[in-house]
Amino acid sequence: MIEKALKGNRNYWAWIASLLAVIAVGITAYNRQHWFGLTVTGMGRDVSWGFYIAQFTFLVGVAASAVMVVIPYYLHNRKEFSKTVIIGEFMAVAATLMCLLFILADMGRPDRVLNVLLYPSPHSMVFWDVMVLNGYFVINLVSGWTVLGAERRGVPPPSWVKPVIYLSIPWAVSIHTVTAFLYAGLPGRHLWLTAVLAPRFLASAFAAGTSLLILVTLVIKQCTGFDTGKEAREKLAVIVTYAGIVNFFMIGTEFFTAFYSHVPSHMHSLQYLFFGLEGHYTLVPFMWFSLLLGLGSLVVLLLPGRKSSPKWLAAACTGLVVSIWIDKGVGLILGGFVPSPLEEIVDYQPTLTEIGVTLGIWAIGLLVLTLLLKVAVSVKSQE
Amino acid sequence: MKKILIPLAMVAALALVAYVGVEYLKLQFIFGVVIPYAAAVLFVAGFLYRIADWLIRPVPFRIPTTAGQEKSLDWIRRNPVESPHRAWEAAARVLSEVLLFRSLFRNTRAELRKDASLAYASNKWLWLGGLAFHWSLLVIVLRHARFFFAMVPGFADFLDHADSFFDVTLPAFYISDAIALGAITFLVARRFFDAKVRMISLPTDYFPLFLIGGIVLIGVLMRYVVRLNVMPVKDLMLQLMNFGFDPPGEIGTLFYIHLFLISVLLAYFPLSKLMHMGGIFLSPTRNLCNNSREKRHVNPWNPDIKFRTYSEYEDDFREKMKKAGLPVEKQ
Amino acid sequence: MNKERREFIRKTGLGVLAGICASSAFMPAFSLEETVLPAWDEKPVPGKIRWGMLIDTRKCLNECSECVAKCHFVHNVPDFGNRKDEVKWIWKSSYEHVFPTSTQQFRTSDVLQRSFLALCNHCAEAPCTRACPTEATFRRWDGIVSMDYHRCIGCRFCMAACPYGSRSFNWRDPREGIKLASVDYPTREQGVVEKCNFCSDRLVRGLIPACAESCPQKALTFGDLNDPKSDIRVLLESNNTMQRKPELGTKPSVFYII
Amino acid sequence: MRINKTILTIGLPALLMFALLAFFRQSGNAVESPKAPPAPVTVDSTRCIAQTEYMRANHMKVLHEWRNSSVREGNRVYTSPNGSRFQKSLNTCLGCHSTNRLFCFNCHMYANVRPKCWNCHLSPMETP
Amino acid sequence: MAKYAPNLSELKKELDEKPSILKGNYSDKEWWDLPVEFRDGNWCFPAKPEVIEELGFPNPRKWAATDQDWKLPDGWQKTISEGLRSRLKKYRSLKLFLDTCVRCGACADKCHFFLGTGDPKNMPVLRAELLRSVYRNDFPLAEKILKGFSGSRKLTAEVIKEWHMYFNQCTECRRCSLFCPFGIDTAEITIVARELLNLIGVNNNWILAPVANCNRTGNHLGIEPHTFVQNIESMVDDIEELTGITVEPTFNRKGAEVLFITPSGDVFGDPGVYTMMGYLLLFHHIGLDYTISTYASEGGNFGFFTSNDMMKKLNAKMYHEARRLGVKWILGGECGHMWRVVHQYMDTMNGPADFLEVPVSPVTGTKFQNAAATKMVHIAEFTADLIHNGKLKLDPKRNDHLRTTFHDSCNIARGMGMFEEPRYILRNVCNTFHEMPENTIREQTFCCGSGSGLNAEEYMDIRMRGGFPRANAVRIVREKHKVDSLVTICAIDRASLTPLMRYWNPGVGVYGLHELVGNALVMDGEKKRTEDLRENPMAGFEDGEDDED
Repeated sequence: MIEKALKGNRNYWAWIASLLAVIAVGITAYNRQHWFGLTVTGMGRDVSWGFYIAQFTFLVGVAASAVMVVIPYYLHNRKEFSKTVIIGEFMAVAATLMCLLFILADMGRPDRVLNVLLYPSPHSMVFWDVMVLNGYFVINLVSGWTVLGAERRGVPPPSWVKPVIYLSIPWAVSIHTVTAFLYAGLPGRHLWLTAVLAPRFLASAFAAGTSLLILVTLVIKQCTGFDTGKEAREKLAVIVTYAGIVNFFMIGTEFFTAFYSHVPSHMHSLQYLFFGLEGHYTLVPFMWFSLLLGLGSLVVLLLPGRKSSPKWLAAACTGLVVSIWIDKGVGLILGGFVPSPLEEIVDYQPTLTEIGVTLGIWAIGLLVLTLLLKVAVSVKSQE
Repeated sequence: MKKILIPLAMVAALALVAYVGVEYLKLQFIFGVVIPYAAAVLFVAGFLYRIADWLIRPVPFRIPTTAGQEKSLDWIRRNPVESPHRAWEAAARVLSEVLLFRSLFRNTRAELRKDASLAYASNKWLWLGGLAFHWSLLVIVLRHARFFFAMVPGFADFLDHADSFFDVTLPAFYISDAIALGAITFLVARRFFDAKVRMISLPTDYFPLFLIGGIVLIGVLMRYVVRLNVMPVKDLMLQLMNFGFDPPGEIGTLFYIHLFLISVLLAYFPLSKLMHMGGIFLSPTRNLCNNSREKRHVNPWNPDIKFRTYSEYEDDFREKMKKAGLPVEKQ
Repeated sequence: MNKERREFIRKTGLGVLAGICASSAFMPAFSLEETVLPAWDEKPVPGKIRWGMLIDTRKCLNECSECVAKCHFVHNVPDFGNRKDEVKWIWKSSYEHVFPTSTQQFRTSDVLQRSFLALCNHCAEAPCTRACPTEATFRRWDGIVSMDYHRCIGCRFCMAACPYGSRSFNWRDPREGIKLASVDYPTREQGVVEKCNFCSDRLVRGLIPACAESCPQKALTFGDLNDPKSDIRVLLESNNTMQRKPELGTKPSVFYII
Repeated sequence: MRINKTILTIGLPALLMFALLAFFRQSGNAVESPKAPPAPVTVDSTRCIAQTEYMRANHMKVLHEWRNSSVREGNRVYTSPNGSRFQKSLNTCLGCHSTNRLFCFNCHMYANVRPKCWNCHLSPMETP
Repeated sequence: MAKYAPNLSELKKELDEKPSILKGNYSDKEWWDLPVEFRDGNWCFPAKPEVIEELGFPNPRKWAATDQDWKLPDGWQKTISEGLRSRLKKYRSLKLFLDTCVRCGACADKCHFFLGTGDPKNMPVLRAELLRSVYRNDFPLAEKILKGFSGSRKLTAEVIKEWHMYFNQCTECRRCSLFCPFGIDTAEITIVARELLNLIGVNNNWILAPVANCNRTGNHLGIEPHTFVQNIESMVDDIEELTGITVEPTFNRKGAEVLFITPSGDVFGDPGVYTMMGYLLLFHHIGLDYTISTYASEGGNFGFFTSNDMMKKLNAKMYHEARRLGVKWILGGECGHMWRVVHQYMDTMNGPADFLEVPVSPVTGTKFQNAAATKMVHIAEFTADLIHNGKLKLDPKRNDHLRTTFHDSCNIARGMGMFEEPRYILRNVCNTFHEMPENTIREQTFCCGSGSGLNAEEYMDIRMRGGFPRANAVRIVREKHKVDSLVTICAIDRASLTPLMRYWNPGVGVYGLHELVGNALVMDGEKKRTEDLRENPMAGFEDGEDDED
């Protein structure tokens, strides 16, 4: 079936070629990092995680959002999602792959990655995260591919697929919960040490991931003429709206807890992110931009009729994705490290190498997504 | 079952031969020097003979299997690899077969379903398994260069490095070992569990699989479990590369079994289906251009055939032709 | 034979050899230490001993950093001269940085001016060992939170988990940052996390940690917290001491007299 | 024409073969066929933890096991079958073997095996 | 049909219920232990003694495959083994294909006969093994030592029966070759096996009778020159009746620009004649200076299914006639194996055709460089070029009464590589065209089940089974898109798909591509067209009919 990804028009190949070029840049950058060590990144003793882990956190959310189409289609038999569901699943596959690659890129000794399996440590959340992410990757790839294969040859999918698909629903929740637990279980990091982190992750995932899904369907429609259906998109937009509202509500509660209790260590990270601390203001404009953009996008989605206009929908979804990418990716990770446990403030800035690797991984993810979706669209639009 | 057990027993017996020969009869010189030389000679000579034997046979006709649009009208997009028109396109086609197993990539599995209907499932497992098997074996062979050369060639060194990327065991774990063992298991299991392939399989199909499997397994044992001193092994290999005849040093018996099985494989190679390694380059349905209407292809033994000429035909039917108003040559 | 062999090596591997020699150029001339039998000759009983340290900050001289220098020399801790790539096992810092949650208003100026030693606390409930996905960092039988550099995958989860900033990562090849090397302890590889090991390498030879030994003021007391008669326990019971961030429940093994 | 082809088809590979042979012979002449390194004379093997033969094949296994048991379990003392006791440390080995600076490298270069030990641990090369 | 084929429900039941290794049921026997059973419907009648004699072939006699004794000539084993030995010397392909098979099984479920019969020996690899097992026993020395290990066996009369059975259940369609990682082409092996069988008088009347006819009268059907002309002239009358246009084909005319050769099935058989009418209309429409020969009146070549020599002998007439008539180039009609021969063999066997010119379309001026050596152009290339250059007046609405799909004939697909031209033409002459499922078209197309001289009435059982995969694909588009017309560019397809469709998919008609072209052509001076060439009413043109009445 993958041979369908090897047939395409000029634009398709130009897109693939440009992705490959970016991947080549990424590989070059990674090679540098592998050779000289992580010193070539902006990370350091105080901010020891950066861009990579931020992307990872964001993308787990994108992956998890596949349930927002799987639940209505398979659990509630809503036929309008019939064309969207495979796109959601394949997006989850690509996003999970990127997550794994970002973890790998962030590792000091990727050659020892198998140690995670050789010395399984159930007390470590990383171990569980590796388990659930790999599992989610396999579940979505296998179920999506099998259902598509059956559709290609015009037969009903094999009976074992249904349970696997049902399994993917709690599994999706688990990947983001476990990812939240990575952070929420650390004693010295006040921004992360909050029970609301996992639900907040889920809400932001269903807002940003589903927005991205809407955007992908719009791009597919634009590029291939394959339309997953306006109705499905509008339903998804409703999910985005409510998830977005819940997300911002939970951010608000974080503010309340920190500032009403007025415990200094609880306030510091939020102060650093939103107001600047001791002369450090690097992230302040980004965080406000994120907040306003997110709220603005929600307003657009809430205004009557805007959802049904593809342009407004695309704009609002893009706004939410960017907003949550800043808030949950960059802000959340860096905010956890600043100030440091010794109450020191060290600013972080990604280096070119780091950005190169990041772009490379995104390009790999997009390449995989493109290939998978090419197959899916070819099958779905066959005579 | 018998056709699986016999080759398995044969491989076991071969291993036993080497074991007894080295462990009890102390034939280190025979197994370490004489047999490897003999096997190498048989392999090289046999391989060349088989290739030459194919090459001297003519290719009377241009019979490529065309799997894509031929070159015809200018505005029709042709498929240069699947229906090659120039020599380099045909070369690309052959290379795509050799390196990527292009034809197997197309593989499907026919399903006869209820109510007499057929469906064709995409089925790339054989392609993937075959690719994994062949490529991992190639990598394994190439990185053995460290035993054969005093100065290890750069690419072999690089392969060795890349292959042992994962920091898992001491001595370093080779990815290709795991892939090769997995692929061999898959290929054997497939022959056993797929009803169709089980029927077509012969002992000659299982034998090389078991033989190669045995070689890899013993190699893995030597590296990770039993652990041999590799110094005398390298001595021996360098000596073999230099056509020396000194007796080998102290090496564990396992190594002699490994070497003997490889010798058997080398000697068996030219006599068997393993020659597909050479044959794939020569396949006339893949390595010929599809341009037989544009360029004349010569058959060296083109027979002279007497056909029924027009005049013979007219002689037979002249009256009828005239009646029908057809022009005739002779009245 | 041997000569032949060397000849061969010279011909074939000169480049590789040259590389190895170059990397060893920073190594001073010395002879390897004699093999010494360890201070204990049986497999230790887990939980019997819990090593701890008491730092009498009153004795600590502001201008002195003997302990830091000694520790970092003995353990080949690199120094790259920048904060980003910094690796440190023990260091001196101000009160509000070492005890950020214990800063109280109107501290004596003496305390505010004093510098405080910080090092790995070898917590009894260490968050770092909980976070490690490969058990590359683990709590030993004697209470030392140890690093297995051979197993560390460099995920830096322990660094995020440590509330004391005691862990350092080898952002680059540490050998480049070692000016004077010690033979008592190996260097590390790029890409792994390291930290104070309570001189487990010295303990095995019956020596006390390098920092404690090197302190001219004898401000550092090292001993078994499980032994009620040990010096450290006697001091702990006769002095008012504190631990860093006790509210986190990590139960540090390093105590301070303020 | 056909004969030519036949000659070509057999002759070319044969020529290639000959060239290959010649090449290997030549490269063989350039370097004398090296032998496995002899046991370093300076080592008193009776004091070593095991027989030379065993150590040649299994030193990595021994070191690996020593490392694990000493670092992780605190089991620091190795008692050899003849009752001698050693500290489980690379230094124990190097205490004797550092007299030959090429002790590790002789074989490791010969077999083209490059473990990562020396990235951190001292090698005999790094002794005076 | 009833006598030689099971009825459909029985066959369907058998496919559904009978265990077969195709469905994953393991066989408890090795393939060489499976018996060969001849019964009604699975064997072709052997050639009549007089046909054999006329051709000068060995061992003329009366016999049947169901006989116990096949009356093989004395020393037949030697004939076979020497025949094989000499062919191994002549064909690298044969030697290589016998040597390199690794029995990977990629080809196993690609053969239409295997899919239709479930008979393990119809897996291409086993079909080749039938010969290979004997080859291994007789030839390479080492394998002889390892006998029993390599699946070798003796050449016995049972083996000959097996060969006859299974090399006549191969239509040389090359679908297996497409999937083979070494490009092993079972067709090459079948060709040689059939040659060998012919050497000892084991043969097929449906192949040899046309061969004899073709040699004598110039065409397979044995139509003598005057009848040939009469047939075409009756088509000319039909065309005049339908369209009001008088087309004027010429015969054996010297000095014409183009010699047109098409399979004789187009002149004689239904529905081929409608395709012929299409050609005639087309040539008239563009005013082509062409002639038809009664001597080279056959495009097809059943010699291809007999022996290499016979193929050359029958094919030689084309160039011979072209030279005699002094034409500039040859135009070939729609046919499958004819084009395999013309494309891959003709120039090698009977070339070089120096006396002809590189074909140039007199209408568009397009030079057919791809036929620069053979000087023979495929009608689909020719017509596609005309349409592309806007030289035809077409009204695709005239084919609105047909919902079409296209069947790639195996020889055109895998032995020539022509996929786009016929589709281009089809899209221009009709409005509804739906492709069959992807693994059944283009290079992966399925044979009609009756190619390579197996179109015999008495072979109906095997033909209907062999055609099952093709019919199944048609059924899918029929159910999905209400397709009712199967368009093809092969004369054997037109003859064989018709009963196949009647059997599996009643209501689906079989059409030649140029029949649809003929329907769609808007001719100068034509009368109002209300019926297609088959005199079936066109959809949407009924009103006009009323007006006229």
